Amino acid sequence: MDKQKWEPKIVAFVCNWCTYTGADLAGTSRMKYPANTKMIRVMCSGSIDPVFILKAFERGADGVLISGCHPNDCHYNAGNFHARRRWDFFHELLDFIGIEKGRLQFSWISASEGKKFADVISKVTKDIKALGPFTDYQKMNSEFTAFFPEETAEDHEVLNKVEEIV
Amino acid sequence: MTVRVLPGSVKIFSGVEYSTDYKYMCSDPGQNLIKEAIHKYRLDAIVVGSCSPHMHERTFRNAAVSAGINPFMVEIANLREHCSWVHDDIESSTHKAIELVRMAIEKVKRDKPLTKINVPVTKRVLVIGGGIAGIQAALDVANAGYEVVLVEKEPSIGGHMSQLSETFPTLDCSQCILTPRMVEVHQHPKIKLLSYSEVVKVEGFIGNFKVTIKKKARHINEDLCSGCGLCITKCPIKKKAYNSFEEDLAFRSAIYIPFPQAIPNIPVIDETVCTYYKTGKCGMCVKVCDRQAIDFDQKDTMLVADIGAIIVATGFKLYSIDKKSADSKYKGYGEYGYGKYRDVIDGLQFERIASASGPTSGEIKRPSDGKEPKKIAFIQCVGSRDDSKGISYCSKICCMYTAKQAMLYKHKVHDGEAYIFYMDIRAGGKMYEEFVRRAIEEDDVKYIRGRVSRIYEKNGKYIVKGEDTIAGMPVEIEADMIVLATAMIPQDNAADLARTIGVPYDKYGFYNESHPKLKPVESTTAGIFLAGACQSPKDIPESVAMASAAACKTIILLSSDTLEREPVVAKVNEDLCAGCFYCKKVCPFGAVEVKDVKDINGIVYKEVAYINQGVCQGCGTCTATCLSKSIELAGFNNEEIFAEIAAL
Amino acid sequence: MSANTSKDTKKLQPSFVTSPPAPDSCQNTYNNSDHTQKHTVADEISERTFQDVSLCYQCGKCSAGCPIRYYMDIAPNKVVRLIQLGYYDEALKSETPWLCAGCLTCSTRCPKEFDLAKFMDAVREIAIEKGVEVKQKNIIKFHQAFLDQIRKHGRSYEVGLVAEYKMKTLDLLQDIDSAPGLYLKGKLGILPHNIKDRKVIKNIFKKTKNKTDNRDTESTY
Amino acid sequence: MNYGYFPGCSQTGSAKEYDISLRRVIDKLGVSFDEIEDWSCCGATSAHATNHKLSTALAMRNIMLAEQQGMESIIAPCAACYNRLIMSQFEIANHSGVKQETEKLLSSKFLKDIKVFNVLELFLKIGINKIAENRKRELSDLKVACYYGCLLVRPAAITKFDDAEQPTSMEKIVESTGAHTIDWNYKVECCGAAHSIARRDIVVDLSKNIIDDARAHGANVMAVACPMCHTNLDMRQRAMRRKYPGHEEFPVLYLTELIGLALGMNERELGIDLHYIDFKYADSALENSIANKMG
Ligand SMILES: Cc1cc2nc3c(=O)[nH]c(=O)nc-3n(C[C@H](O)[C@H](O)[C@H](O)COP(=O)(O)OP(=O)(O)OC[C@H]3O[C@@H](n4cnc5c(N)ncnc54)[C@H](O)[C@@H]3O)c2cc1C
Ligand SMILES: Cc1cc2nc3c(=O)[nH]c(=O)nc-3n(C[C@H](O)[C@H](O)[C@H](O)COP(=O)(O)OP(=O)(O)OC[C@H]3O[C@@H](n4cnc5c(N)ncnc54)[C@H](O)[C@@H]3O)c2cc1C
Ligand code: SF4
Ligand code: SF4
Ligand code: SF4
Ligand code: SF4
Ligand code: SF4
Ligand code: SF4
Ligand code: SF4
Ligand code: SF4
Repeated sequence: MDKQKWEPKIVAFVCNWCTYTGADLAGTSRMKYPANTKMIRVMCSGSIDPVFILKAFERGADGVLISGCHPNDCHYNAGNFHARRRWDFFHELLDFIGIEKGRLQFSWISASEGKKFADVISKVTKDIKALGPFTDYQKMNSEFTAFFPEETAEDHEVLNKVEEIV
Repeated sequence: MTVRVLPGSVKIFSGVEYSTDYKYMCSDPGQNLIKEAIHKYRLDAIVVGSCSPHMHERTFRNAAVSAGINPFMVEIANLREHCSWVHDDIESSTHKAIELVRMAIEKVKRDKPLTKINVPVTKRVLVIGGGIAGIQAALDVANAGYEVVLVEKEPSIGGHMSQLSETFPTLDCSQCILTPRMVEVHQHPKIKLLSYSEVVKVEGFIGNFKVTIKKKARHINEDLCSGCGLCITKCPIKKKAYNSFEEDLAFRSAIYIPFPQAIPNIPVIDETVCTYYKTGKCGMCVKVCDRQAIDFDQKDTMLVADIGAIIVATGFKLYSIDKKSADSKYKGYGEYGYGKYRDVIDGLQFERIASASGPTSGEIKRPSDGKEPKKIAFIQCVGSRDDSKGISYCSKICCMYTAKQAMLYKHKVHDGEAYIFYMDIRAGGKMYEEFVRRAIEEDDVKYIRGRVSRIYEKNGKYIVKGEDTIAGMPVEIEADMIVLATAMIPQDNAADLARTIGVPYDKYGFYNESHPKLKPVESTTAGIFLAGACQSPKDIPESVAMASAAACKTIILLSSDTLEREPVVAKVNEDLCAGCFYCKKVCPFGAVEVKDVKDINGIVYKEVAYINQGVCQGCGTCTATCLSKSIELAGFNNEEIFAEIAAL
Repeated sequence: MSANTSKDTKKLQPSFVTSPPAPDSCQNTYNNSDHTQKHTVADEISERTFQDVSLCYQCGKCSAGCPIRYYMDIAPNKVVRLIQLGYYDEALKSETPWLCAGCLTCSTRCPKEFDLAKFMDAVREIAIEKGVEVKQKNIIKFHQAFLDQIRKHGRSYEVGLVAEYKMKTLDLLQDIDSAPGLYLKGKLGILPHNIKDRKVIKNIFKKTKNKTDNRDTESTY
Repeated sequence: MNYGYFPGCSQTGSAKEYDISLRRVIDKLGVSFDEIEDWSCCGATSAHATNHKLSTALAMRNIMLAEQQGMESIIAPCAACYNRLIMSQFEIANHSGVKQETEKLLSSKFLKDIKVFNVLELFLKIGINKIAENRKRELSDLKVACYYGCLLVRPAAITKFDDAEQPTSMEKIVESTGAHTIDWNYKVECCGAAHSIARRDIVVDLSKNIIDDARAHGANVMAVACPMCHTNLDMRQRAMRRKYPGHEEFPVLYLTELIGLALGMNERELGIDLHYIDFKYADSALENSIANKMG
């Protein structure tokens, strides 16, 4: 691949209520950011399954961004709380299976943070560019995907905590 | 971005039958273009590359419907806000636009037709709590023509407002404005008042709640009693129980009506002190009641009601400085004596003392010896804004009621001196700052900025050790009486009730609104609304405004016979479900239920998750949590999202 | 104490004050101060006390309950305020930290759970390091004398303490009513209790000696 | 039961009688101590007032010794020592780096958790009924103002044994001697301990307030559990009278002396005769109280 011409491919999973709307605002405000990122809209960052991310890497994404509402600002109260817990853990796991941590990034962008959205996309694009192309995706296969669901202990803990809070 | 090239580029993707472009797709001619294409090419799904779905998704779905295809077979590629407006580079943005359209195409190919969910609506509202907020909400809803069930845990409605003397910022008498409202509730043909009752169970979902209410035994037959009060005057047990309405500044008899204006005006027998329940003797009340209304054998009864919407208006409680148990999240004030000094009272006690109908008939007297205090100190922010005592928030109303009380004191004790120790004066409201200035300028109330460190008794006086942080001088005042503006905290059982009815609450126990700015009276549970001080500390004007808003929201809900909901809800594949119920634990709305799966013989062989479509809000948290991938969120299922990813 | 007063050192002041109306009398007493420095006195205090000075919301409850309040030049809460805003000179020169008896009344009652007693410890410590001239000389001399006893003997030796303190303060009469009494009652030993492992104590003193303290070793901290 | 004992410097000098009475009393109650060998000063007030690292290291040296000498817990009868020891332990446990730093200074490692008790905790552990059972005198004519001072119960979050504002444990102990206790306002007010020498004027004022409040609430004796408090409240009464000529003498006893009296020891045995303010628990009183009890 020609390093010069190579442009990273980035997938962003964003929640419908905050980040997606924040991106709309960036648009209506004509803020500029690189075109490398494509967004997949979900209802809540809590519904983003780690498998989605692995799939994205499998499909040759060089980086993945997850973004939802700010903590406490979740449209669904607790959804992004789950997301956060899950991601902390998943981030470690990613490192473990050999994908650089920097390829998966998180941010909390509210519907009114168009500027932040543009900044985050620019930053993520820059970061991923610096990491270079993700070439291991051919090696990835569903083994990883299968591997993930085993991690229940942590989830357990998270769930129990949630019970106390809700 | 070059729009021109798009139709040709996307045409080559598999499944695409037709593609075109138009300048204003959302305009009528644009919509007609879509409809014509659907007919002409017998399309079963469409992708619109346009502006944000938040803008025109509905427009295009309606167009699809009128052309005969399911509205959920429409996907929008956001080419304006997410592409053309944000990228300058023509080549890359055009490329991105094509990919966005492809993703939408891949998704729409897997979309399934969905139908909106219709749920019927029961046209009856439950109001929990009969303070001013509950009263206002009940009256508004009833006046709109809907039935209301008002549940109040105390023997009478009225809440805290019935205890107040005069109210800021106008200094009008609380009872005078409240009593007519209470009577109206009592007489309203659409309101069923269940006093001395509590909600014990809430099942169901928006439009279709089933609520179980426990009616506690008053030991009086409400249908027979005329409220003559003869039983009360004759009851020999007069001083065994503190009068909680009078904030323990007076006693009451074993059979009592909490206060003269009580609604309903029917007594209650306090089993814990009544001689009959102790020895089986007495029965004086029975003898004097010529209507045979006394019923010692009366038992608690359970009522079940079908309810369409719920308004929670359970109010607040005042923090007391008593020593708290070790496991309490609050701590008492040892430095102020843990409540051992009788003349160190709280705000509500002062309200009773200043109240014309109170234990002192409105004369300012101190509890220990009944003397008129010549020097009075008020201390603000007691409990509030105090991390170490467990309450970090500002109680919002105490600055105002303290100013009011100092004024009332000065109006009644002309030669008295009033000092207020404060940290900040928070008087944001119409005529509020003016009110505080009046206390300072006209009534000569002395405000001293600084938190008091200690109170102790010395020769019948109370030494208040403070610091004037503005002057930078220590201050010691020998006061005759001290009024603590203690914090407004949630009711004792606030968290329990929240769990019973299914509303979320914050770390203190106040109920959470759905959005702090734009949905302030909705709880996050559909069909449950909030009013008054159960949501956060509030004064009367705010409580009433919130109550009317909540009433209005329920009226909107009840105005249609059925509710239409977006079909974006989760559904469990029962064959796959392992019955681990992680989904149940994470669902923020309690939408997941346990369902028994039976074999042909009717024997339960496993339990699976079942999602109540009326309750589910479609967040999808459960889908990501389910390890066996047995839950799908309609419109955003894994297959659809994988397809989008695959289209990258 | 050595006075490091120097007219040309800049007065340490909050960055928002543009033209310092500083009269000569409150010129700064540091030898190494510069308000452009990144690591401020407030930062230093936060590090030593493990709590941020911004926690304090200036309610004054600490001062209201402080038993020594009436003897102080400025209220304890004001010392925190001065540090919060960057008026380090004024804070470090105040008598208040020196008069603070470390009784923890303030720390116990503070609604923000700010440990003010510990804060005062840090202010004193920094004042010493910066060589700020302290008005409460007797108190500082007492501390010096006390610690000298420990350094020398491993324990506090009351006769030595009083003797050294008297030497330092030249206040020979003050305790006259109690010391002889103590002798008579057999409560004061004439000889110090020396612990065995005095080396370790000396070592502790040496290693913890404040870096910027350049006064003679025998009577500093 | 066997405890490690950290007497503190004052106990070897001006508070000799505290040490004496404590040892006698617990001996009578069947408890003994092992004094920490080669203990050193905890650095109280002066060290932490001026140098936090020094302060922690000085205090923790003693904890380290106790650990090395196989002790599980330590009794620190001086409130100031007690406070320094537990505060230093707290620092080490809760703030990163402090432990390593201190270990380096002491060239040794902390391995165990040594529990430090003050004298109130000690008696509560021994059991106050033990005092009542062994009582030889009924001190019922004593009305005792229990003075905790500032450092015994603070900070409550760390000391964790009694209420910081309205403590009651000393009252419980004193009542087990048959004496009465009074409720008063200055239980936890500071006497200015640290300034006993350098700012005697302050100490005199503060201590006078404390004595006055005790007297005003009907006390005829005060019980203390700290040598610094005792110095200020007993020894400084002369200075008090110089400054406030109307000041009347007021006896101040160590808690241990009070218990000793109840257990039947006399003033000499307990070192009460070493106080500045005379306290003669006359034998007549003894007889009276016994007579009272019988009658
Ligand atoms: C000392 C003081 C002085 C004040 N002075 C003023 C003033 O001058 N002006 C002003 O505007 N505001 C004043 N206020 C504030 C005012 O009292 C409140 O704003 C108002 O009472 C809030 O009304 P509410 O209906 O939300 O709550 P509440 O008055 O607390 O009513 C709640 C009701 O719900 C009932 N309830 C609770 N739990 C349950 C349950 N589980 N089931 C059934 N029923 C339940 C309670 O019994 C109560 O009747 C003052 C407050 C205090 C403390
Ligand atoms: C600097 C600033 C910062 C703020 N920050 C916050 C914040 O962070 N959070 C927050 O909650 N609130 C904030 N607010 C407050 C918030 O702006 C207001 O609460 C809110 O805008 C009020 O909404 P409104 O609809 O009542 O009035 P407005 O927003 O004033 O809307 C009134 C509308 O009526 C129109 N209008 C006026 N007269 C007529 C007429 N005669 N005929 C027809 N139309 C008319 C006006 O053109 C206007 O569109 C802030 C306010 C200010 C000034
Ligand atoms: S971009 Fe959106 S708003 Fe504009 S014409 Fe197209 S569909 Fe309509
Ligand atoms: S119970 Fe009987 S006596 Fe009592 S108020 Fe009712 S009617 Fe009157
Ligand atoms: S039976 Fe009970 S309530 Fe009735 S009069 Fe007697 S004590 Fe009062
Ligand atoms: S309203 Fe006033 S008194 Fe009440 S907590 Fe807030 S600032 Fe304090
Ligand atoms: S998480 Fe999945 S497997 Fe577990 S109960 Fe819910 S649907 Fe069934
Ligand atoms: S989608 Fe959200 S609301 Fe619906 S059942 Fe799942 S977790 Fe609950
Ligand atoms: S009590 Fe605490 S918050 Fe209040 S002024 Fe003092 S240090 Fe600051
Ligand atoms: S620790 Fe110091 S500042 Fe705090 S109350 Fe005691 S003497 Fe005052």
